[in-house]
Amino acid sequence: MSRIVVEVMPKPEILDPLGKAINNALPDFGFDAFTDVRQGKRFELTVDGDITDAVLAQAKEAAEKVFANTVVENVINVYVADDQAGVA
Amino acid sequence: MSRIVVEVMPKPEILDPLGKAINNALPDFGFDAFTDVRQGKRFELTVDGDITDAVLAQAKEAAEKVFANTVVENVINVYVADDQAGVA
Amino acid sequence: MTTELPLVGDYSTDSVADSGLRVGVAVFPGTLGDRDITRALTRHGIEAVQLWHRDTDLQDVDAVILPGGSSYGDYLRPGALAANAPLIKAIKAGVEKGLAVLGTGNGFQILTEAGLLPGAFKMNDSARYHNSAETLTVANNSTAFTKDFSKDERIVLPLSVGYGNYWVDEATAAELAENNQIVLRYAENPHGSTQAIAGVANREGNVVGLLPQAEYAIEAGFGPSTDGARVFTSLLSSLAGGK
Amino acid sequence: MTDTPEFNIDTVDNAAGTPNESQPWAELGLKENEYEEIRKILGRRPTAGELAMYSVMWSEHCSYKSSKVHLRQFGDKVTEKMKENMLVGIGQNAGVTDLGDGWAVTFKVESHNSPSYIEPFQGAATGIGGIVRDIISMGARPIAVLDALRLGKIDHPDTKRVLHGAVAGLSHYGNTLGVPGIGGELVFDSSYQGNPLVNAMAIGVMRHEDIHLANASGVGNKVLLYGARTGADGIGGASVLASESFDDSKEVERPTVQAGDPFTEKSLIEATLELFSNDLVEGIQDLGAAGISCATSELASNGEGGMHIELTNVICRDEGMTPGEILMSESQERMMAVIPPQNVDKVEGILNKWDVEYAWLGEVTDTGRLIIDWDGETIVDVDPRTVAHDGPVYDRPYQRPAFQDELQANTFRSAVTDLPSTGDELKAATLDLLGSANLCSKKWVTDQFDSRVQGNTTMSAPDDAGVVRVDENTNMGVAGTMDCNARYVYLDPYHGSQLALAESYRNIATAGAVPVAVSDCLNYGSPENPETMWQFAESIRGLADGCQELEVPVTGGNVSLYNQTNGVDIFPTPVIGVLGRFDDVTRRTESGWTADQDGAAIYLMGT
Ligand SMILES: Nc1ncnc2c1ncn2[C@@H]1O[C@H](COP(=O)(O)OP(=O)(O)O)[C@@H](O)[C@H]1O
Repeated sequence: MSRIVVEVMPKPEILDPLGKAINNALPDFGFDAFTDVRQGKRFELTVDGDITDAVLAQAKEAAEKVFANTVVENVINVYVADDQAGVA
Repeated sequence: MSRIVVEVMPKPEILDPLGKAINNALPDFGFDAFTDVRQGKRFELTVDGDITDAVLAQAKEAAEKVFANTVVENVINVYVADDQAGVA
Repeated sequence: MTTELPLVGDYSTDSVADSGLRVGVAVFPGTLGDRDITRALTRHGIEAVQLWHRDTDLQDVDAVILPGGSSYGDYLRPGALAANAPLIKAIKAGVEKGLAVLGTGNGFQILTEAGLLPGAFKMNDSARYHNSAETLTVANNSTAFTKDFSKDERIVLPLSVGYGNYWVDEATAAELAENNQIVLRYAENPHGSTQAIAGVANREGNVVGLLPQAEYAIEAGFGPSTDGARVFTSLLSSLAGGK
Repeated sequence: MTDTPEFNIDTVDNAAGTPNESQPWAELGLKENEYEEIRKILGRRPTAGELAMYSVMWSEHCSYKSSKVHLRQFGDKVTEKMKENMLVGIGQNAGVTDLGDGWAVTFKVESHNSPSYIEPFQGAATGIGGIVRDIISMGARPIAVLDALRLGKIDHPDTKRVLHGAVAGLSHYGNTLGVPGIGGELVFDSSYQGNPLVNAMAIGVMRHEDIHLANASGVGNKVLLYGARTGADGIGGASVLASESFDDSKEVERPTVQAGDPFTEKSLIEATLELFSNDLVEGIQDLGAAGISCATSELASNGEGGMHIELTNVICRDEGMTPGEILMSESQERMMAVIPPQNVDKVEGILNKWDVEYAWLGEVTDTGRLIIDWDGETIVDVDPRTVAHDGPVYDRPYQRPAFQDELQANTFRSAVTDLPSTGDELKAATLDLLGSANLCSKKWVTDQFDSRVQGNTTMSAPDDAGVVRVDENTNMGVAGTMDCNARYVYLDPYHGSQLALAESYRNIATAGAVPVAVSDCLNYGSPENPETMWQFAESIRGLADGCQELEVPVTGGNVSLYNQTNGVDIFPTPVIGVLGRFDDVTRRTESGWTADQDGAAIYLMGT
């Protein structure tokens, strides 16, 4: 069993209400080091067996077609997880 | 300007309805390579200036206290973004 | 395969003349508004034909409506997981041939995710779900669903949405305006939509998405106005004309 | 299903042969006398699976062991007139009331207090999910929800977390499900700081012939488990969550909470209603607290008394779950039904259509025993009544609190000397009141609920009652409210509870409906404290007397005890839901005056 990670972020020019809300709340919790927060998505896809080039290609295509809406989001990364991340 | 990335995933033992629904819909889109999907969050925190140990420590603390709801989610990674990811 | 869903009332059409028209009502898992669209159609003498998401046969309907609600629970993004259902593929083929299609609420979101309408929906600026009644202006009264409104008329429709922030880039927005594709605009832009857009049409004008839901404003006492009824009378007159 | 995991299975034979093995009954929340009682019932020590079942089913939350003796009054103080419209009374998942023309309505209030403190979003969300499943298991389509919230002081740092989380959770679940939110309550008081209350009420309607009960009858009928997979979430929650209080001195305990999946629940509703409308179901039960333990034992003991299931047939979300864990799991969005064998194919067709997963677990028998096998070996062999209905009953001592006299003497007049008297002072006082947390507009909360979905809502927030139409041909419909002023109850539990009832009743009446039934959610501190028990007993006495006086029956409800922090109880809070009936909902009366009523006379009625 292996895992592929897909990372999606809102496009830089798009206002991100969730990130903004968190950013506004941070000082309440005593955190003042950050000037901006943006919230994106992280997907872990499980694959039975090994990850072939064909499977990775499918993940990349799915990332653009399903996991992200490329009108407002960018796929910033699709990669095979090392065990560590996979287990987490 | 630098960036810190915080990655959060639903705890393995907690139901992830989002991942489940995505997984069930993938075949409609012609993707059949994946046996499971889990959806988590990815945050990018912007820091004015360089990332010191103190700032990174703050990010780690904020990850546990604000970015993740540790009742149902795990912080799986907090790291300084290389330029590449930062820009995306 | 056709679905049968029990209705709360029997919407007897005794008092309404049967138009002979048949309109498809798309049902995805998680769709909430199928019964409400059915009620609105029936009250206007239009037969509602349930179209199940796995069907590929549009059953010769005269138009299709994608109701509101939370297809697939709005998981991933509203409309995203419904956008490639077999039924959507059939609807796309129908649209090519000029079929009139309306998406209301979540139905509009499905149409954008399916690429049948431009743009995308983001979370409300408030980052919260919001239930309200909105004053709108009718920007385009030439579609099959807005014919009975006057241009620039101010109307009131209900809006219940968490991802109600319609977004298109500036270039596309200009193009939409130029091609008369903007159908409805908010008087006060509640969730931050580009150019206060509440409804758009495709370039050909046969696919329309309206985020406020006309089906909850068709009967006095059960909604903030009865302005929504005219979406259905519009459909009636435009389709009957073609019959 | 993966291969059956290997465990050291504690079979019935093994239990009989190893009588002295020590068992974690205390950790599971059982008292020594209760454990002894279980051994007596079985004539041997319980197996691990049996111990799991008894411990969750005999918890306060599931067994009502401290409240039963008092709740009886709701049945005892019922007149013939009150029974007139009652189709199903207390004892089933929810009571059912006749609405005429072949229509019936069911409604009930439930609490989800502790989970909502630990994880406000999921706790509140799953509260809606649970109460809605109670309603559908009666055969009804849910047509409205209401919620009553009690939170700590508005300016306390933790209140924000609980408030926003709970409201977002309620809104997310209810809106995704497509059940209109038509009302509720929101009260801030430091009494609830470490123990907020999240009570939810659901209303459903059905035709008389669609009423379903939680009975496993018909020997040979199949036992079906359908909906979400069974996961290792909320295990032990039923007993642990409801019987242990939180203590600031140690880090808050965080037992695994359950995540709600409203999308799955929506498919579950549609599939279940389709099963009902095709007349395929013999008996049905939702899975809530105590999961499969509760569903199997309740279904079996309500029916002919026997059931035989194979537990490895349960579809699990997590690998390696032990039989005890599967029996105790509180995974949401699951239902259990009893299906005649000839209907199996049709049932599978409907569940497949809605993409709802299912498993056939076993069948109804006439042995009078609930037998659960694990891979063919018997791990549970009990009389289901001893699990579900004949649990311990405590008539706990109660006594009027020592502080009650002083409390009652401490009146407003004795405390405040400089009452406002001039016009300006009165104006300032009025504005202060209108701007206070408990009286100001709740619009920012109610705006997060979709009040119009289903198209039949004709009144909701900010009006006194929510009103929805039931029959579109006649405009017959129902009204619902939830109310309680816990300060009055604290001052005088008997009369204070009657005031809560009266307030809810009045809200229905002023909306223009005829009150027809009551459902209550009784939130109190520890029943082991005699002074708390007195508050509880007095409240019920007051409510039962009040209902008799008003001639409306209590058709259901819920008891939530052990609501306390560091040994300090919350205010006694009996939240009262009242349901009203309209001949014609278009005659409902909104609260408040509008500009077009300029010149109308204003009357103040009552004493
Ligand atoms: N406060 C109460 N007033 C009246 N009936 C109650 C009250 N609390 C519980 N009941 C009734 O007792 C029965 C069992 O309660 P129920 O909530 O169904 O148990 P469970 O927690 O297993 O769902 C139900 O019929 C319920 O309506």
